[in-house]
Amino acid sequence: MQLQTMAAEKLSHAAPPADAAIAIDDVTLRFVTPDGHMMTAIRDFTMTVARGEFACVVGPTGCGKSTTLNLVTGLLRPTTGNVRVMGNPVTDISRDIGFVFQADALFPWRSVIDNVAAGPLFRGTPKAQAYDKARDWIARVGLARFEKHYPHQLSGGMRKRVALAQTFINQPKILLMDEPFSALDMQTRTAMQDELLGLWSDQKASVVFVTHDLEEAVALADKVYVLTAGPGTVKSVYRIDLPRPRVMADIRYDPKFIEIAKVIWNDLREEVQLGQSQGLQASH
Amino acid sequence: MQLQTMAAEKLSHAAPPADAAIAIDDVTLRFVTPDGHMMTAIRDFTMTVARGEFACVVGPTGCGKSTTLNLVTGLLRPTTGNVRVMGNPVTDISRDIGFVFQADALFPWRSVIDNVAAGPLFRGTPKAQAYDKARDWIARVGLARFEKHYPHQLSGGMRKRVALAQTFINQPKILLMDEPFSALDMQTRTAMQDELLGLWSDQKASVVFVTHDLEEAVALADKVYVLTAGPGTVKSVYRIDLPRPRVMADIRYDPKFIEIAKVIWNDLREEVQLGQSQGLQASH
Amino acid sequence: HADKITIIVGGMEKQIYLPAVLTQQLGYFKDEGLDVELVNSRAGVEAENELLAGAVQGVVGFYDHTVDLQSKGKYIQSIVQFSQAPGEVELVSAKHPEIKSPADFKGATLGVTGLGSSTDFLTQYLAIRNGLKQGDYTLLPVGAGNTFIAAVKQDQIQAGMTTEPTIGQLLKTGEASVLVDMRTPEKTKAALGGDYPAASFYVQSAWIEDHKEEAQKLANAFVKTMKFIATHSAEEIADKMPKDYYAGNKDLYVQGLAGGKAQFTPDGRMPADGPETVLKVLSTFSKSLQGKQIDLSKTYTTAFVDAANK
Amino acid sequence: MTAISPTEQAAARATSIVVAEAQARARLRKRHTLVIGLRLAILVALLGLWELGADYNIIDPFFFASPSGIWEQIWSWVTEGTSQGPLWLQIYVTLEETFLGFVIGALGGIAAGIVLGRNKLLADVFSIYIKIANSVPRVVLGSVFIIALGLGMASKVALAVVMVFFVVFANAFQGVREADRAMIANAQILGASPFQITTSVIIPSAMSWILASLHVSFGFALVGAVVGEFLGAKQGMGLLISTAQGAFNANGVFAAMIILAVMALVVEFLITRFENYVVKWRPAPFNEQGA
Amino acid sequence: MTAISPTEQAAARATSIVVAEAQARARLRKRHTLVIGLRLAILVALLGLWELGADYNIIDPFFFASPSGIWEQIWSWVTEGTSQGPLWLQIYVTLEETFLGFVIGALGGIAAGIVLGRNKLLADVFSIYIKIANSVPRVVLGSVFIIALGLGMASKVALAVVMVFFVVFANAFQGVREADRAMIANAQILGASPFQITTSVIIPSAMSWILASLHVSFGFALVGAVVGEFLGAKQGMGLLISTAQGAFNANGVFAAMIILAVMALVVEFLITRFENYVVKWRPAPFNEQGA
Ligand SMILES: Nc1ncnc2c1ncn2[C@@H]1O[C@H](COP(=O)(O)OP(=O)(O)OP(=O)(O)O)[C@@H](O)[C@H]1O
Ligand SMILES: Nc1ncnc2c1ncn2[C@@H]1O[C@H](COP(=O)(O)OP(=O)(O)OP(=O)(O)O)[C@@H](O)[C@H]1O
Ligand SMILES: [Mg+2]
Ligand SMILES: [Mg+2]
Repeated sequence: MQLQTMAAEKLSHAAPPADAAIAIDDVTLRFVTPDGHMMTAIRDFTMTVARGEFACVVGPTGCGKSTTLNLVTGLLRPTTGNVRVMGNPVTDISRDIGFVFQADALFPWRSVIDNVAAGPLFRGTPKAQAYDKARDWIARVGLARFEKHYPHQLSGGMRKRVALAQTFINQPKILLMDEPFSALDMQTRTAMQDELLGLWSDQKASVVFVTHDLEEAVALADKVYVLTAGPGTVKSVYRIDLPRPRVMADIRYDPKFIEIAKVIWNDLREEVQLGQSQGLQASH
Repeated sequence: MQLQTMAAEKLSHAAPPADAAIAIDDVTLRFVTPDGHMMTAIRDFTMTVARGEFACVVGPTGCGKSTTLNLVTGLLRPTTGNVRVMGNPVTDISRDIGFVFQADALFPWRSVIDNVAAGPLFRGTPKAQAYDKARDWIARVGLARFEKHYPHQLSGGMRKRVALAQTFINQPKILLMDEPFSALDMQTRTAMQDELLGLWSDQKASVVFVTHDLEEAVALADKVYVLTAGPGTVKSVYRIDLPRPRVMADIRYDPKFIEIAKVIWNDLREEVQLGQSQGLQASH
Repeated sequence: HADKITIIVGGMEKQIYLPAVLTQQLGYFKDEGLDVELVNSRAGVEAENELLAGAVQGVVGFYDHTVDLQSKGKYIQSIVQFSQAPGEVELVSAKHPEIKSPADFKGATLGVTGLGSSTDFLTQYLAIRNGLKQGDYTLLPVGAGNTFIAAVKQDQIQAGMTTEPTIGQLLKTGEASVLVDMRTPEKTKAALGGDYPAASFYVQSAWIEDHKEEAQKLANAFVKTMKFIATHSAEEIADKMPKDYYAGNKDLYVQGLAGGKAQFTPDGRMPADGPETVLKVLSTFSKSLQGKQIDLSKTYTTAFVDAANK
Repeated sequence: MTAISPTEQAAARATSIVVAEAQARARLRKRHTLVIGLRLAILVALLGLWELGADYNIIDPFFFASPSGIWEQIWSWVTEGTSQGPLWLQIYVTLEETFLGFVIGALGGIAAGIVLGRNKLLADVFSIYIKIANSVPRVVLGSVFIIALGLGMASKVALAVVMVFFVVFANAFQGVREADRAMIANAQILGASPFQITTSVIIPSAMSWILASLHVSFGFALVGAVVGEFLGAKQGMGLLISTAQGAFNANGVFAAMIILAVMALVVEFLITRFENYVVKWRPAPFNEQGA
Repeated sequence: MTAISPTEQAAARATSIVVAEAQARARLRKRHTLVIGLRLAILVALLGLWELGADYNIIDPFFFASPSGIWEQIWSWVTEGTSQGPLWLQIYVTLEETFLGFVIGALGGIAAGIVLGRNKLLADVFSIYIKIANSVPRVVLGSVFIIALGLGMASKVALAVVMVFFVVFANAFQGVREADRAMIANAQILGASPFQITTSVIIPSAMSWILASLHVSFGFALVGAVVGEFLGAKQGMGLLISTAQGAFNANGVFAAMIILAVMALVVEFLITRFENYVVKWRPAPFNEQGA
């Protein structure tokens, strides 16, 4: 395979520039395990997302993708190394960030519309305006009929869409998404991807998008990070040079797309297999 | 397209035979909505899974797939119509069933091994034996290193794998799975699919498998149910005649497979689009 | 070996019930071969209920309960009479020098320990004897001790009836002065028109029937104590009492005891006209006594004391 | 069997749904009747046994009263008033004290629970003092309050407050600590200030904790007020009980307690109403769910 | 800048992690010291103010005692014993009553909470009677218990039981009702019998509810036992308080209360130990998490 002819260009690691939207610099994070030992979740992790850049993160399950996002939001603190957002060290949970959690984090006591309107209301938008905006976003994610439902009255995919609307409505400058579309059917997923790309280009937002779907990653991203198994660190970074705007429904048939996906896939597969054999090894 | 030349054969609706493993007969289920009205989740729903059959269910998000599984387990009761499992009407929650919930339902106060051993212990297996079995299944889902971790110390994909082990260990005769693999990366997913097929053919189990991944559905199933949007009902049923045993890593490149997937995909797409426009319509 | 005898004392640390603990301290129960256990219960009702329920054998409490209970068809008898005066004092707050006698109670709020208690009846009796009507004054139940003192300080009561050591405490600080003293037989006669037997040892009438021997032994012990009190100074008596009962201020305790020692009968015998006075006081105010015939001779017996004194 | 046209079929289906739903409603109504019936049956059985026991002197009515005697007592209080004035006045006085104590204690408990629950350092430092305060016997506190606050309403209210405070505090505190961390994080990221997090995440998620404590603590407030009246009062149910006790009037004691119980039930009903309103978002357990 | 070889780099990294972790541990230790320091500071400040207030007669030591007086009293009890016998005997008696009452009340409350929480019909029928029972003033109950059970230990234990029962019941009941329905369903499907569901899903998920109520209710049990001793006893801390009150010995009253508080704290410490053991699976809140 000739990397140079390809749109995917493998980048080398380097200390992140000061003006990056997100800069994770040589971070290690360790958790205390139940038996009192320390377990390294990610190690020597360096990652930079420039302003307005769309980065995707792929890697075997349990490699530290969610942990990385939690570091950026300030929900977790690195053991060593440091994390900067918009040039400032992360000390507290930032309001400039939008975060779609991997698990459900809707407010169960609020109806769909109250959940979606929460962000604007928290930020001081007048009530009427906040609800108008919320209604608009609920319609965009296709849940207009379910405005008054409570989360437990929705299906899994519907709840995820409420979470998306809840985040998108704030039009964050930095958008972190942890497997946001995995509970959606293909068609809805495509619609959401288009919505996301629209938002991203309108807002000049910086996005970190975690997914298991490599094709999705390649279709959306400017840059794909492939993480290693075990204690996660960056294995390789690919720059995706497919032209924009991209139309989700068509891009998958683009031969360039297929080629890129194949290259990254081979890279990733090694890791995943490694991760599995690690899991199996320790079983003895 | 010539349906007759294809391995996918569209079946006509008919009252389910008495000896089916699962027989849902003309069921309608309605929920009370927040404003006090009734909302039909599924209507006139008829579905039969023969003993030892592997059925997949696909359909747009919110169409009633999870609801259908809940009917089979006895967690929900039909408003009209009736549901039979192994020929007996469903009156209580059955122990013959294995159910992988869509959302997380692990016991947070139990470590991974205690979670997995729960089923055998509940069923009276001696402790040592139950734990041996549990250790075996934990290794099979690749989590041997995490035996002593609590669920909150695992990543999303790892939790899902614990849930799979928890269900598989009981070797249920009837296996219901609600999007079990959507949080897993491709490689892990393939491994789990193989594990599932092995279990299914060993146990002569009857499986109902809900997924958004049509290819997954076709690759695994004997029979694919396509549901309609809105109040869900069965739109069409396809019999998948691909030869067994199927190897997950290869089957996707089988031209017959691709053809079948395409046919069902067209059928499904209509529904999904309908579902979306329904959602949008009501927004005005 | 004697059976255990349990006696409830309506406040072991109270000077008016001092003979009970003193007997124990002096070892007179043991001398009689009795195994006596004293139980403290400051709420009077509990004691009577227990006695009636048969859980305890005797109670050290106010004699008037025997009269009151008879009106309800329950028979209990005083077998040793500790005091011939109530030991109560009507105190008047220093803030109200205009109250010079119970006749000035008009419009005042008077403190009593509880409604329906002896202090209630005595206070009302004092007022009526001094020409007032019910309704001319208000009664306020304030308990005894700290809460009584606080009520005086906060001017919630202008006068009130209480016992030692509350009396001594208020006199010491000068926040109240004595209006009517009922700690000695003479002063009680003057105030109430007769002896007023108060602290006594009583038992169920039915119990006496089958426990004559024990009753006699108990009477012997108590009478010995009454004699001890009569023949010793307040200081000597105080020395015999547990330290906690005067907690750091022994002088005040001794002073109070010196002032109130005269209330105790020298021989445990019921004063001759005492029961009538009690009945008179009670029947004036107690609803349950109205229209009931009380046989006073069934409320006490001097048989045991007489034998003990031989 | 005759052929049925699709429209007829649809109509038949619609009808069968309506029928099924009507049946479900009827089942609900029947269950309600059953519950009320069972409650009454138990009540009648208890009272009957009590009365019989009293009649045959197995339960000594001198100590434990008897239903008929209690009823006569209540009736006489209602028609003739009590020795301290009309019955409703006693109820009113006690209810006022209880209510004030309940509200102050509950609000204080909730506030303290939230503040300490949200701030680990404060919790570590102060919770030990709250534990100490909770071990102080209320009867002793009662006399301290009378000394400090006088014999008026204040001391009874204070006693009711200390009965309520600790229960509500303990639950509010734990409820706050239990609030889902992902939900708090989500609110924070959505832009909520600490105050907004408190009002829109912490309080709703601690709500069922707080409500559980309110259920039990209204009874406690009542107990506090009554004990306060026991220690010294001019009016109130506590005084009524204390007077009846002093007069060996068991019927009076039990009658007053029954009146207290009715007061508690009325308030309990109101709290349940409030609860149903507040937690209407809550999913029904699977086994109780049905169209 | 000089070039560093990869091994050196790795070694440097490992060192920096060790350093970071040591720092984290040091921070934890520092915080612990801070908490203890603040607690002590508050205690000293309170006692100092109290003593000063008593010295200058702003706080009347006649009513409210003074720290030095209290200390003398405790010392004299320790060295010379109380009027009722040695101090440790009083403590032992009260502690025994409290403990029995606490254990019985808590177990009863938990059992009743679980049974009613698991069975809607029973709950609908019986919870109204529990509410009624909870509104009965404990002081009155005290007299009833004394009549029914005598003046021995039983009546104090019974009083402690009724103080504890309702709080624990209310929480256990609600805790059971709050158990996640998906988790119950999962257990059921995995093959758990109703009893197994109760022991392995319901109880663990209601555990933090139950523990919260245990924290507050040990203090209540203590209060119940002391009130019982107030009403009639020959031994125990309640009698000590009652005697001290009767003798205007404010120091004695407060000294006894402080002894009670210490007893409560010791048990509280044990409960907290148990709690930490039981809920060790619980995730730390995000903001308190740190390697
Ligand atoms: N609180 C914790 N305590 C201990 N270990 C933890 C904790 N949280 C996460 N981990 C560990 O950190 C590692 C990375 O977890 P993370 O959730 O970041 O994975 P992930 O890449 O998001 O996986 P997935 O694709 O399955 O969501 C896992 O091995 C997990 O077990
Ligand atoms: N408790 C409830 N009350 C009211 N409506 C409900 C309730 N539970 C589910 N529904 C509705 O029933 C419909 C079907 O839900 P279901 O969860 O079965 O969808 P699904 O096919 O599993 O979707 P997904 O793919 O997103 O998981 C949805 O419209 C949902 O809003
Ligand atoms: Mg993750
Ligand atoms: Mg679903």
